[in-house]
Amino acid sequence: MSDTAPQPTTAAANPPVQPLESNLLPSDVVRISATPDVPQPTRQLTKVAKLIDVSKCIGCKACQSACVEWNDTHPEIGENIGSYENPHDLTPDMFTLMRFSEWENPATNELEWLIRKDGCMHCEDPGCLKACPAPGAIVQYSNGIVDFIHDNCIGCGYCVTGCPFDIPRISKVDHKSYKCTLCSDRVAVGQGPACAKACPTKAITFGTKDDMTALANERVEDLKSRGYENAGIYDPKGVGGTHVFYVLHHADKPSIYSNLAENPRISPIVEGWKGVTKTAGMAAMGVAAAGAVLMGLFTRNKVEPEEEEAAERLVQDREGI
Amino acid sequence: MTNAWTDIKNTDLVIVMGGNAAEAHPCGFKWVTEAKATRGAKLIVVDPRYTRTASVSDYYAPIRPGSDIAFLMGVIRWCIENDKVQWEYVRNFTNAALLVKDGFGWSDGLFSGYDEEKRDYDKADWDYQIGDDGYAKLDMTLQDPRCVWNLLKAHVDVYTPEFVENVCGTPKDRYLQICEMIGECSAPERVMTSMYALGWTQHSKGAQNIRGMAMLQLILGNIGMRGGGMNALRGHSNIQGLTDLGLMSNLIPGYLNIPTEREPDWQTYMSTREFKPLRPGQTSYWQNYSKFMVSFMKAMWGDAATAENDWAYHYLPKLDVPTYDVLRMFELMKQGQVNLYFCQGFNPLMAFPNRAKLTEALSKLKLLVVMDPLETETAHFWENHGQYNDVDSASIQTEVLELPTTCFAEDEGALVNSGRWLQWHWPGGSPPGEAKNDTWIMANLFQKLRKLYQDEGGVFPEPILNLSWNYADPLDPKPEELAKEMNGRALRDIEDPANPGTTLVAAGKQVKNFTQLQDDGSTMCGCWIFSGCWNEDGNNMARRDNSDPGDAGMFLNWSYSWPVNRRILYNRASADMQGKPWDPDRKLIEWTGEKWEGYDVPDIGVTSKPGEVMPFIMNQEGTSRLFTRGMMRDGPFPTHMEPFESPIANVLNPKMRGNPVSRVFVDDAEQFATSEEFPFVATSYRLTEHFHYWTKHNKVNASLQPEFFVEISQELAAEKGITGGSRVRVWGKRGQVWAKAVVTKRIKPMQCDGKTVHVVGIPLHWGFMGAAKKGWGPNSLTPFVGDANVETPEFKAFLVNIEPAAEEPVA
Amino acid sequence: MNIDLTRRGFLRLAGAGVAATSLGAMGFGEAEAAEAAHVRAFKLTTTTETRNTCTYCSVACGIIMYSKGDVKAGETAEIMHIEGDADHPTNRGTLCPKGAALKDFVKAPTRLTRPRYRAAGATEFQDVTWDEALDKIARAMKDDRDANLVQVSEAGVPVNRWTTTGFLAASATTNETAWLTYKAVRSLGIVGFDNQARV
Amino acid sequence: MHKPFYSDPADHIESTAPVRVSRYRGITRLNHWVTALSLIVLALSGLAFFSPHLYFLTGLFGGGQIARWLHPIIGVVLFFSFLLLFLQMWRLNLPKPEDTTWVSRIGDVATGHEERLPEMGKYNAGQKFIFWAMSVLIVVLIVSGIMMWQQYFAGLVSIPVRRVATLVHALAAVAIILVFILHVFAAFWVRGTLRAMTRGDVTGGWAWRHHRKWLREVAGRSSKGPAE
Repeated sequence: MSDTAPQPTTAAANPPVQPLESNLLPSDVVRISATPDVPQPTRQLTKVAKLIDVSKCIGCKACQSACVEWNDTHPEIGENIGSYENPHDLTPDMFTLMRFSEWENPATNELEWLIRKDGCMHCEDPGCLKACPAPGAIVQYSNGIVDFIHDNCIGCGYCVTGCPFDIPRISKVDHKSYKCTLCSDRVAVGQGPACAKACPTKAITFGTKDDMTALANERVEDLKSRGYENAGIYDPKGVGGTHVFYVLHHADKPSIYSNLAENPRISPIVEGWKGVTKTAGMAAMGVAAAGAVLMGLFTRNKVEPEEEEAAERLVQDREGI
Repeated sequence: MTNAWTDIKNTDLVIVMGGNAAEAHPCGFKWVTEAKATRGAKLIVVDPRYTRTASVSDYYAPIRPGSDIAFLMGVIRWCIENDKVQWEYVRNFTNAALLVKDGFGWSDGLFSGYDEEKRDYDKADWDYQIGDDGYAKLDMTLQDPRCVWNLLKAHVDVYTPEFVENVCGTPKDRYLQICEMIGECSAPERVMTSMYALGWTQHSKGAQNIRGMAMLQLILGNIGMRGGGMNALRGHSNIQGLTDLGLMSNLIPGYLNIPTEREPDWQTYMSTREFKPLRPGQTSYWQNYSKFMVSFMKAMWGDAATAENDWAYHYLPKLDVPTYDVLRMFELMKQGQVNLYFCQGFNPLMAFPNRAKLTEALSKLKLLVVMDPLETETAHFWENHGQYNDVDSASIQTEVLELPTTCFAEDEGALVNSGRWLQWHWPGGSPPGEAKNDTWIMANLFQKLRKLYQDEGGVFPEPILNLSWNYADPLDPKPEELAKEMNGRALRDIEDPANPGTTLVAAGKQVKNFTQLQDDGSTMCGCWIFSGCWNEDGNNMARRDNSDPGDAGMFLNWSYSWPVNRRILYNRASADMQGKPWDPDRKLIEWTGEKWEGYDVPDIGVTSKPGEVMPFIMNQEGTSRLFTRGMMRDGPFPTHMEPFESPIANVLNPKMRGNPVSRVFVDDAEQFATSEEFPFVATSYRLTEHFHYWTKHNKVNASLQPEFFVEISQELAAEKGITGGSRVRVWGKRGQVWAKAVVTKRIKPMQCDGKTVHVVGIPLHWGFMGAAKKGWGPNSLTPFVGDANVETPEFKAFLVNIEPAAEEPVA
Repeated sequence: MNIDLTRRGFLRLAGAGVAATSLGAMGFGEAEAAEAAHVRAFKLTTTTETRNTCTYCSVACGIIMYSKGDVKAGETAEIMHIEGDADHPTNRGTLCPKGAALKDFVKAPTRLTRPRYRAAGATEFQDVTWDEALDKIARAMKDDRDANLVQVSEAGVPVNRWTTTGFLAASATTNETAWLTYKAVRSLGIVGFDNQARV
Repeated sequence: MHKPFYSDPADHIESTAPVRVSRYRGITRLNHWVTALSLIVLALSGLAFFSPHLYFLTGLFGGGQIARWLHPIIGVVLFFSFLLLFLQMWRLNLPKPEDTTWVSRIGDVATGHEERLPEMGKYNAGQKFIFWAMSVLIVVLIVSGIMMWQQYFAGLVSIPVRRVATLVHALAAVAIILVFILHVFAAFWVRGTLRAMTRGDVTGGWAWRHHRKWLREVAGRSSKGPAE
């Protein structure tokens, strides 16, 4: 066994300009929002992943810039609110965002400036997809990419409630939900995402999930050798692992990285809503409707002629008084 | 840079001090992260602020702006004291052993020969003792008290760790930890690289900051090494090329000099440029000066430059002052002594210090011509933009012409990167509207002017009428034609000295490189150091073979590097006295017994024997200089000097203000602030999201950091009642600005000489033109004074005050 | 380890449109049309590539500009995307936040498109032709030089020194521009000559 | 005169042979039908978002985007429309002692043995249940609905709260649909009821059979009303 990980295929190459056919097909989709029985693909694409090595990140925002350029979004020129974080949150025009936190390590008394690239994690078990009511608005490919199909999006915001990482943002302009696509259009023709291509320090790399995991392990070893005892990988099992994952110097404390979720999972409330509530609710409504129809067919509550007469008597009596 | 960006991957230790590589040069900085990831290299950052470079460092220490020399001399002292010296390197490859004249000395912060009236030194004694043989005397045992090494030891003696802590505000334990880390690199197989930029240059003693680190690198034996060197991270994409091509007051392309009026003729001019070797058997490459100079004069004036007329020496302007640098020009402008001014892709209203003075100066011009792809503040200096540019347009009589130029995407040619690579590029877009290439503009303007002189005559028209202009279309010279001119060609057949009777270069052919240049008028060459860039092999700058033998990071077949495609300067010093690499794993070149060979183009005659010819062939000594003789105006060693505006007095000599030999104009001296009035130290810098004043025209970059802000510590914020995101007013002796406050843990107050020193960080980017929110640059506040040697303004350390301000802009 | 040459092997495969099985299985390579998959159509298809270097700092990252139309073929070309050149030894395809947004610099709304003149005391620019602009400058230069050129020093030495006109040269223009500028400026005797290196 | 206890002051005898009793004014009927229509639209659009099997219902509105846009707006319409109904009806829906007896004899209600039930006012306990259930559920739905109204109130509550709101909204929606089914069923099952909300009156027999106390009060008031 060699002492280093195999060379990862990072897909850092120049984009093609000749017509090249896409390799992400409808038939490669494994999950579709609001679509119960998706025919499973005949081929399994190798799982891909974007690794974000927070320890190599210099917070330069090249990823943000490249993302804007590739996806042709138009973020606003905002204002400074006392931080390097701009815009101040993910927006429908900013699919990825450097989040900055100044943390004084109590163990060493050293200041650490923790800079994390926020954006869609491309969960293996995507909460957005689970919550989405619009058939085909969210799909998951067998390589792990979770993509929003805007033609089918209705802008309800259920994906926002479904996401354990607070990622989707609904546009005020076209009322569709936006997030990182992992540059599915680039991946489809053999390119890595625009952010990974741009990242100057290669804090962002893209390749197969296996290669990225091996690379991540190597980085963790390097960090441990530099005194970061709790360095580790953030690939949360609660959502089945993610296709965007982190190397953290302090993997025991994800929340110090601008509130990275400690134990992300699809909220039990969302599970309950999309699970038992939906099933039981549908059943109850069905039974009630059917019962009402049946009872209506077989029984009735009808006024008898003598009751009409009784009423007449009553009225006349009263009037006669 | 002595080395290349790609070479940084070869290092063991990176020290970023006087710069902020991760933010200013992210893609070059990638090689630091690469060295960290693959070699286990470490990164040290020393900076007044905990920067984004510091965020990925292994060790960080704060330093008070403007106190770098004390820190660096302290490290040298520590290395000497702890025997962290690459002795064989120091003894043989530096001038440590050379003996210095008895008259040289240092006391009270000043070197011998200071004249307070002239604000200058008499440097006669700052030189070697010359023996009867005409060579410099030396003592290879380093015992002689007058040898450079012992003078250096004495010079740095004052810079104890306590002194450093007191002056720099760097906690002693942090400073000593850094000394330890640096000291390890004195081992021949360990190498440190220094990456610096304007954090060191923009001081009144910027050049001495850099010398301090260069000396340390020599003591550690890191110059010429793979993964070592002194790496100046140049700012703009072709700032290196513009400097190489001598677009400065006192330069001729290839670092030749414009004569002064004390050099009335060619003979006098050349007499001080013979550069005879100071040690026996050494190579002194500048002895070829005349070949480069004559070839340049032929490139300029062709047949009008002849041996008989001293190559048209009388055409060249002669200087009466050291330079007509930008500070002097704006001073003259303010005095009403400049009528016309051209800004070619330059925005001086934001780039130079003391904006109020700049506006006043520009208002006194008759005509300002701005050639730029963008609407610059300079071109619009007369336009009222409320508080952001509060001028009375009607009272400004300057006429302005704003000429639209193409930008990189629409033009063709080469740029020289920081690692001296000349890289060719091609146009990919059509110019917007009527925008024109700069070459077209310059050619048309010059031809119109030349025609006026032809038609009307005029004062001394010969240099204009005789200027060589052999382009297929005189109104639109092509990049290829110009590049070939810079490379140089034979004007008549040149005989091969090795094979008399045969022709080395035929008339009209491009010279292979500058080794073929002649001083008899048989060659022309616009810029000798670029020679080789476009020879008979074609356009070498356009080469795109990215193979890298030995994984050395040299890429010899990618583009072209000056000189002669060499990638690491002084690479001979990477091998020992026998010609074996100091570190076999870091081989660069090696002596085979007959010649030098390796991954790079040897920086020495390929057959020059090791042990005979020393590596630093551009110096008369053949060695590098720990002691720089009389070549710098402010001393042969760096000595601690305070900024002109400093919170504390110079502890070496409280009467000294700033650099004692910096040029200061009278009006500017009156505008220097004291710490009584302005208690806080300000420093300026650029953010990684931005490129100077350009990217505010770009909505994407503007959105990434939209609004002008200043950074202060939590302690200062508490003291002044300032909260993050609120508006503050920052003012100094020369102006005021309003900004948002970023309150951060990344700036901490420092203790210096018994005082608490607060730093106010002022990023630059904002102005009153473009897409970004309007704001100010730090130059509204900075002092109008430059470095004593090169006049780079002191942007990195000055005094201000700060207070909370009303949220709404003051009308 | 991540800046390595394996990407070049990859490039051959992807660039040639021939997908090796392992790469094809990552979602790379040949397949059906993109629309059906709902993946956005690859926007660089059928654009023209041009190699350039980034105009900003001196790392001089290699870039590729993608345009509609081909300047080399004499067509009008509009740049629609810029990305790092993965073949470049220094940047390996990466770009910083400035370089990554170069397209918006090229297409900035505040790009200048025509010569403009501001008269003394005026509050705005007015359009002029190139000829008008250059004639005015040439005239002003000649008049100023003829009036103010210092031909000899006090000591009688010929000095050919013109100090009443200054020239600030660029920092991002090509060597070729710089050399032509140098020739013109020096032949006139201008000494107030400087560039961005000073600051 | 004391306030009528079992009837609305507007209720009156329209004719005596045969007897027709006015039960709802035109404005009330309009109010009811606006509310009813809103509830139906809400149910249809809401169900479309509730289950993928019913997503096709968005087609009724011209697609998912329009359905998503329309649903909360109709929700507001429903809320205010129902509020008007509520103001008209709440007093007569207050519980009365006889309601307890009525509920305890729910079996007789289901089998139509109304003769075994006490005389009822304008509303029996079942109708009161529907009224109050609707009232509570509509408040729950409007409150939770606003919390999840993406277009205008995206940042109103935190995402965890929004998740709870979503769940509550779904549960309440199911409940209100069940109540709605009961209401509609009852209206059909009890013959002669519908005309109260269409024509506005009921037959004397219907009133005698189902709401005799109400009939007595209305008849009594009619006789002495203008005469006195």
